[in-house]
Amino acid sequence: MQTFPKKRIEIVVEAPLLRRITARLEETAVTGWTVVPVLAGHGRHGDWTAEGQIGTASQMVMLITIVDAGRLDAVLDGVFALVSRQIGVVTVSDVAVVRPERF
Amino acid sequence: MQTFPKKRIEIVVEAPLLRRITARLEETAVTGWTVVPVLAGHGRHGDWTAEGQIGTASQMVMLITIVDAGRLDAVLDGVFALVSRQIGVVTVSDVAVVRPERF
Amino acid sequence: MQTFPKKRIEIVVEAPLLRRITARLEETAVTGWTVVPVLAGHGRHGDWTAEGQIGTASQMVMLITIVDAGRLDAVLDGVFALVSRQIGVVTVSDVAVVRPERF
Amino acid sequence: MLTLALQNLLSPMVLFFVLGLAAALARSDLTVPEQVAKLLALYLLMAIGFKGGAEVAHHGIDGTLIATLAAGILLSFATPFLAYAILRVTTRLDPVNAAAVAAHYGSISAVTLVAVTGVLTQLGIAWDGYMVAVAAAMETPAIVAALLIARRRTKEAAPSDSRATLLREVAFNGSIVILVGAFLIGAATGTRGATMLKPFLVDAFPGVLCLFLLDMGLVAGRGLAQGRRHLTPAVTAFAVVMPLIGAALAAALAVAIGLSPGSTAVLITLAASASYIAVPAAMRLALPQANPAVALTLSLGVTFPFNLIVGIPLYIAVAGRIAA
Amino acid sequence: MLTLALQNLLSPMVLFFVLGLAAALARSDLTVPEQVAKLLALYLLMAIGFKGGAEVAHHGIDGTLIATLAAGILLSFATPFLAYAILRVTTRLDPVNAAAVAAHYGSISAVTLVAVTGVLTQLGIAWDGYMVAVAAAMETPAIVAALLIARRRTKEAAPSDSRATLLREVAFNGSIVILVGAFLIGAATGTRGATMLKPFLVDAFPGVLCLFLLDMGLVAGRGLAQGRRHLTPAVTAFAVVMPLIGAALAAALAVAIGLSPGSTAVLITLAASASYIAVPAAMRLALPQANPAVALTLSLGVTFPFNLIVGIPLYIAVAGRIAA
Amino acid sequence: MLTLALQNLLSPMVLFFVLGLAAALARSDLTVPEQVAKLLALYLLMAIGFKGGAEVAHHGIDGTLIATLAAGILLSFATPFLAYAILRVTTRLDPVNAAAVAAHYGSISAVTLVAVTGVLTQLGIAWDGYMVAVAAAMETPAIVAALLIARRRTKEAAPSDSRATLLREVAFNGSIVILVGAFLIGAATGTRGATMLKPFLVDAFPGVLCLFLLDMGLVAGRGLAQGRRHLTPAVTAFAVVMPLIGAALAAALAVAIGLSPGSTAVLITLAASASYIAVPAAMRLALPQANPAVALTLSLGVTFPFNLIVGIPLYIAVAGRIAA
Ligand SMILES: Nc1ncnc2c1ncn2[C@@H]1O[C@H](COP(=O)(O)O)[C@@H](O)[C@H]1O
Ligand SMILES: Nc1ncnc2c1ncn2[C@@H]1O[C@H](COP(=O)(O)O)[C@@H](O)[C@H]1O
Ligand SMILES: Nc1ncnc2c1ncn2[C@@H]1O[C@H](COP(=O)(O)O)[C@@H](O)[C@H]1O
Ligand code: NA
Ligand code: NA
Ligand code: NA
Repeated sequence: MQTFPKKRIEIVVEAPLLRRITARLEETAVTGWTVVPVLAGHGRHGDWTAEGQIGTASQMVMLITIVDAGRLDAVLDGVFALVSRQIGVVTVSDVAVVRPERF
Repeated sequence: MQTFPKKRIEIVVEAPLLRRITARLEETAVTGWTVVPVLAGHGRHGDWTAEGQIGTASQMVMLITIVDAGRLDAVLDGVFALVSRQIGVVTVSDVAVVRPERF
Repeated sequence: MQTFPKKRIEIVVEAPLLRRITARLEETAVTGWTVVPVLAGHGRHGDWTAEGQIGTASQMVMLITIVDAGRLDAVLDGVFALVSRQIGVVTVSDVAVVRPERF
Repeated sequence: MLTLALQNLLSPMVLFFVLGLAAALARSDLTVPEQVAKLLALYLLMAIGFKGGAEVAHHGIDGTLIATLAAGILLSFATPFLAYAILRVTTRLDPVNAAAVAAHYGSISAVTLVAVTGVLTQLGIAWDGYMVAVAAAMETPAIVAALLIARRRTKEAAPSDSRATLLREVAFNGSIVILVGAFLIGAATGTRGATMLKPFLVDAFPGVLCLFLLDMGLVAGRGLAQGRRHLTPAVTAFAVVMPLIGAALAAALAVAIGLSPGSTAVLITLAASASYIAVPAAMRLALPQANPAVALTLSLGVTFPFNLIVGIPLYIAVAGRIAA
Repeated sequence: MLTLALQNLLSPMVLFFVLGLAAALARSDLTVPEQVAKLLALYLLMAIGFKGGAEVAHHGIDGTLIATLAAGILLSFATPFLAYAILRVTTRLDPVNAAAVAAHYGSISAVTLVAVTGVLTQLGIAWDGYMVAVAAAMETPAIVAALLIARRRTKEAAPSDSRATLLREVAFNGSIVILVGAFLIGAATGTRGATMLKPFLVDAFPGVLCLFLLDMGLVAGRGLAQGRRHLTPAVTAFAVVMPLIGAALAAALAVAIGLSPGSTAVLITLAASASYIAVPAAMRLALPQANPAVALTLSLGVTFPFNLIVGIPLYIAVAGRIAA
Repeated sequence: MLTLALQNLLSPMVLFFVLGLAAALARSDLTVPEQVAKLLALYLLMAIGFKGGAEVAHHGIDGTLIATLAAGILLSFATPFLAYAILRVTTRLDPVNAAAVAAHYGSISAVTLVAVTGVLTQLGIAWDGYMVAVAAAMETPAIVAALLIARRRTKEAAPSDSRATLLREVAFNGSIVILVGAFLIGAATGTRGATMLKPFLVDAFPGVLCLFLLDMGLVAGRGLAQGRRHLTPAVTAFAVVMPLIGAALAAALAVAIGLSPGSTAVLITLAASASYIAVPAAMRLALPQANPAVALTLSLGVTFPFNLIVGIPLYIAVAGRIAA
């Protein structure tokens, strides 16, 4: 099956920021994303866990978006304008897709 | 530590279809997979969120399976026969594993 | 936007083992990780699902950690010392990050 | 009847639904977590099934049961053909989407069933416990009808698996299993069981229903915000008129059978309701080309609020007049 | 008063909190799942809002409502300036972190509100239903104050979006919407609604509160274990003294208004409480440079246990003496 | 006794379990969400612990407590050796798997404890509140025994961490902490606390138990479907005979101590039950080479249904005859 190269951006970010990130992605004409829950984590700010939390302040989510390489920089710029001062991690990796016109 | 190249297939698909996909994977002799919950998403069909949903129709899940490169095409063919008309996204990426005989 | 190569380790492991794995990661000076819930899976030990489970024994979680390539072997050694006799899967892939000093 | 309507409007149940709707439209971050929503639905179906069964254990079953079951199955199977015809004539929905929507309106909404029994209990109007079994029987025939329609009207290739598998899945879907299972348990354990479970299943029911309707309001509100673009005037009119047509058909059958006022109200409400648990999932498998947002926006965004706020008091009032 | 303190200490609510605290510090794997915790919070806010509204429907609103609302808003807006000044003088917190902490202490903790009403109900002391509305009104002004402080004292660039969006989000945050919404529904449905929902919302309340406080104990305990390093003596002292200052200000205002003993106790407790749902989330957006662990460790790890164990019985005793 | 068995068979609790079992075997998609299942378990343990404590506060503790605790610990520690011997002689399980299974049968099942108290309450048979503490004390000794067996019989390298860490984790595992914690709180708050929490913890108990047993049925059914291949005749026989052996030993000890009929029934049930929360998790760490599906299929798929449907009425009937 023929596949085509795209970029997969994985963003782990504080839950209260999610709406702003997706709004920014939409502005950057990203065609889609998927949000995955996160149970717990560890980083420079220490350990945290979602267990028992009633608010969203100390919770994180993981957003995954597949984008065309040509749009990668624009997307990263948009995302970093938001997350640079927040708690979170952004990684980019190579993936292949079957229906390239979708991204 | 010596590692060996494999393929990682990530499928975001509607929850009602999951059983059929795993059945198909089993037919294709895939050795294993992992299903991760999805909270929300955005795509050509608009936004959706799992929050407050009592049914599974408007819910999605993410399935991850590590397969040998030699079996990639067979697996993708089997999966696409199912998901091509459904809502969802399939990506493939390179990974390395330590115990290659398992996949 | 300039990016720098790192390694992404993805570990699917039994929930009761999680504390020991994160303790080991901390010993190996890993700077952070993220734990994602897992709904269900299939492998050599058969099918399992988190649904309806009241204990953690038959539950799995997915841990993702971004590390510097230079530390990959040390981390894998530490992790495999723990998981080799447990149920689970470990994969490694290449990713790019924007703030390399964090990992 | 005006009093009934007003009293319904000012019932905590309707108001919590409206609160949810308003919160969603105001883009509040209020949410009912997914697993909690599933717990609430599970509880309500268990409670209503059990209550129906216990009622049957108490009063027995009379001859009307078979007739009512037949009427329910007929309504469920026939309505989609009518709905399909109306949709094709009055709206621009293509055959596949029209068939999918028709399946939703032929089948029933367990949540609307829960709501009508909540109102009946509040008003002190009795209904026959076996109506729970009738509700379960009405879930599937509409799907069969829609598949027949889709096969005739569309040249689409067969879906990913056999009809048989699909219908088996629908027949054993979680909401039917808990509803029918709890009904049978209620019937088997009778008064002894009912006494034991009363504080949990009966006393707490109205409160849990309020919380659940808050959630339904939130989901409906978000669905409306998302699915607005599907709500053309013709399609929206369908979502209000179709329940009334279903209600009229059910009313006629109920009178013919000679159902009690309470059971008449339940049968009318079932016929007027549109599915959004079992059928949407089945349609994703049977007619994947149909856009799920169309049917869901209509069913949960328009028909459910209409039934909850206007329909149920209307159906109860009508049932009170026409029933034996 | 000693008896009251002892009775409070031996109440199941406090003991379940202590159990959670102890379990977390003993590194037990006891947890309340996230969605369950959110259900418990949703239930408690719904129950207290509804109860307040039903009480208002029963007793009506007198002139003190406006005065109390004004007092609450004033307390919420003024306290952060005071808190900021104290923090800057007595601790080493930088301006941004001090402003963030100040916002937490100006605003209120809905959970502490739930706890104080639980104790009042147990003691049979009545409070005015409209205090629920006062609580809602006290949530946001502190955030405005903190933003003013941060703008003046720090040269930080503007946060990622406009103040208006942020304040709108805070005003419509889930916990306020359910509290105020349930209040309005309680007020609209009055005795009829209250009777219907009593088994769920009233009778089960103390039990759910125990389960919830177990969770709060677990979360507070884990937060303390994690956030220990932020608890310098000066900062810890602030987390105990600031509630008492807020309490004193509220007590003075309550006497001036002429509130009943129960309502006085509620107003004092609100002023003495520190937010950890609405404000923490708002601060992540408005002042992202602030370390969230500092404010949360203080608010949930020190001030909440202090209020629950020592503060609430003290505030009730004081209110009993000073109130009309 | 036949009446008792029949009455048990027709109890809502058993029927909801059977419903879950049947739904799982029919491959229905009915599920209880994971976090909801954890809430139900948390609630039931909290309720039973609290009830036991409140009962102790009411009736005090007599000399039999110490003797019963000793008997429980003895049963828990001794049974694994017996179970291991039987497994090695009658089945083909290797030493490690046999040791792991033996640990499950020595320890107790908190869920079975909940079920037996549910039945006792329904029958109006009193049991001593301190049996809750006995249950907690019986959880861990079996794990120690299994580790001793495994060390002697297998040449496996040491597990990934020290025995001490592991035993500490088991002793502080969530289900023990909530059970013992709620017991202590019940004992400390006595009648006052019990009155306050009655609607939530006592009145709702049977209903929540039904929902929980539905879930247990679903999980057991899915486990059976998955784990069928482990159920050789010899291994299956063990899962039915071993509870009876444990029951017989416990019956003898209960008579020797002079326990009341209710407490005798509880002790017998505990001895006859097999763990599936604490021990499975501990075995994954202590004996990772053991296949977890073997012990879980036996414990939840065979022994639990056996105890629930046949065992508990039998144990209660026997206790009624032999106890003082
Ligand atoms: N190296 C890493 N690998 C994976 N996730 C990370 C890593 N570092 C941080 N995270 C995630 O990002 C969150 C915040 O990180 P930090 O700002 O470093 O505290 C952590 O709690 C983790 O969930
Ligand atoms: N570019 C993308 N990156 C990540 N996930 C996507 C992307 N496009 C679609 N998805 C996911 O797939 C779902 C269905 O996509 P669609 O069929 O385009 O509406 C979305 O709701 C997302 O969860
Ligand atoms: N090839 C695979 N791809 C993705 N996940 C896997 C794979 N094999 C195993 N797993 C995961 O690891 C768990 C245990 O695997 P196993 O030890 O093979 O039974 C499974 O239940 C899956 O969640
Ligand atoms: Na219908
Ligand atoms: Na305050
Ligand atoms: Na045992």
